[in-house]
Amino acid sequence: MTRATVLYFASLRDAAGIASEVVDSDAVDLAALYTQLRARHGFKLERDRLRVAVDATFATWQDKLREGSEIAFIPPVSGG
Amino acid sequence: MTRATVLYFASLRDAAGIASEVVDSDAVDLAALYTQLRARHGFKLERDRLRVAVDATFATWQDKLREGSEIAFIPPVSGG
Amino acid sequence: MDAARFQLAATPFDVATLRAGLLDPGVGAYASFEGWVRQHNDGRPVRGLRYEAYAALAATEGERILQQALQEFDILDARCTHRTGDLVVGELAVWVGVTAAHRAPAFAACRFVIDEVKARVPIWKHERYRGGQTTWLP
Amino acid sequence: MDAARFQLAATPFDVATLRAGLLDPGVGAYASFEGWVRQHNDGRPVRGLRYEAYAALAATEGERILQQALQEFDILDARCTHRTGDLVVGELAVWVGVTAAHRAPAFAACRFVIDEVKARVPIWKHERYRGGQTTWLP
Repeated sequence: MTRATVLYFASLRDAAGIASEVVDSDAVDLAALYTQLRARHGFKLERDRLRVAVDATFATWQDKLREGSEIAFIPPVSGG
Repeated sequence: MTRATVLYFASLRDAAGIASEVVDSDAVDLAALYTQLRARHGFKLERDRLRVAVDATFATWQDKLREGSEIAFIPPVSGG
Repeated sequence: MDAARFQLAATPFDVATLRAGLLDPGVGAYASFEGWVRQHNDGRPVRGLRYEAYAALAATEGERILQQALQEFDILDARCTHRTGDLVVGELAVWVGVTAAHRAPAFAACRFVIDEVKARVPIWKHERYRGGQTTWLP
Repeated sequence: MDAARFQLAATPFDVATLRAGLLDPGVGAYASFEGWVRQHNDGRPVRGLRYEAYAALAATEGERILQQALQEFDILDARCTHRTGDLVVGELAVWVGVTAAHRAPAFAACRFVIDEVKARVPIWKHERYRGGQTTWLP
């Protein structure tokens, strides 16, 4: 099991009801982690509409979970 | 003869040494008037590099001189 | 080190001050863009909105966009400040300022920066409508 | 009648005031352009310059350009103020401000206005160089 912090923003945060949580997961990569958390929180957003970041840097879905890392799922942005 | 006021700007004013003058001219049109005044003041600018205005409205070189009108020869502009 | 070129502002910020930071005797052209909160969006009457950011990532991604602009266009400087928090109709949401010797690259880089900020920087808009409904955009 | 959209200013003018004149709850995008006096032009060190205008014609031609912008682009307003008289390096020479619901027409109209002003409005620039020479441009 790998322990990581997950941050939620915008509609993901509303759906999860929390801004962040610490998870212990056996997900092989970030894609699998999103699948697990999507099932847990009932996220409506498909993975291909999101980007993913690790420790405040954009990452790829195939990246492995790193112990102690901070993971964020990035919904479509709407700044400006 | 037609009497009109002529305004000079920028390099034309420097060459004429005056900002305006009242002229009595028999020029058939504004093109002919410029030819006369160019000869008098030694303007270097060819007519096709200028525009002409009458009473603060752009005019054409074929327009006749109108008594009492205010004529300006417009050198290439360089605002902005 | 200078202040970061990309900034998040949790409170109203002053454009005149940001513009003054770009003054330089080599500048001939200053192009700027501002986004203001409109009273309507897609036909719905907007009462106000909230911008939420993933601040750490927004800072690095915003900075990356401005560095890209400096590399790809013949400009002297490029900066951007984006509001977070609650805004009402008419408030300033985002400012982009670009300086250059000449106007063509200033305009092009200014457009590039706002387009990229809207597309890439992790900031989300939550609109409040008359009647009480709210929604995350897009 | 409102103040004219195109103005000549014989003394330094304040951009913040002009921008404030464009505030409107329908505005989502504000694009602006400013020309500042550069210390070099075509490689020559500039000490300052003087703008001279044929004021009556500049006013009507400037107004015509702004009306054209309002007709040709999906914008809410467009204004321009141009300095006359003596300016030093760093001073503001011209300002264009355009408001719209969306950014694409705001940028396009702002670019249109400054291009047309430079091409059509009877204003002439007289540059003074270090060393004392002067010249009319272009």
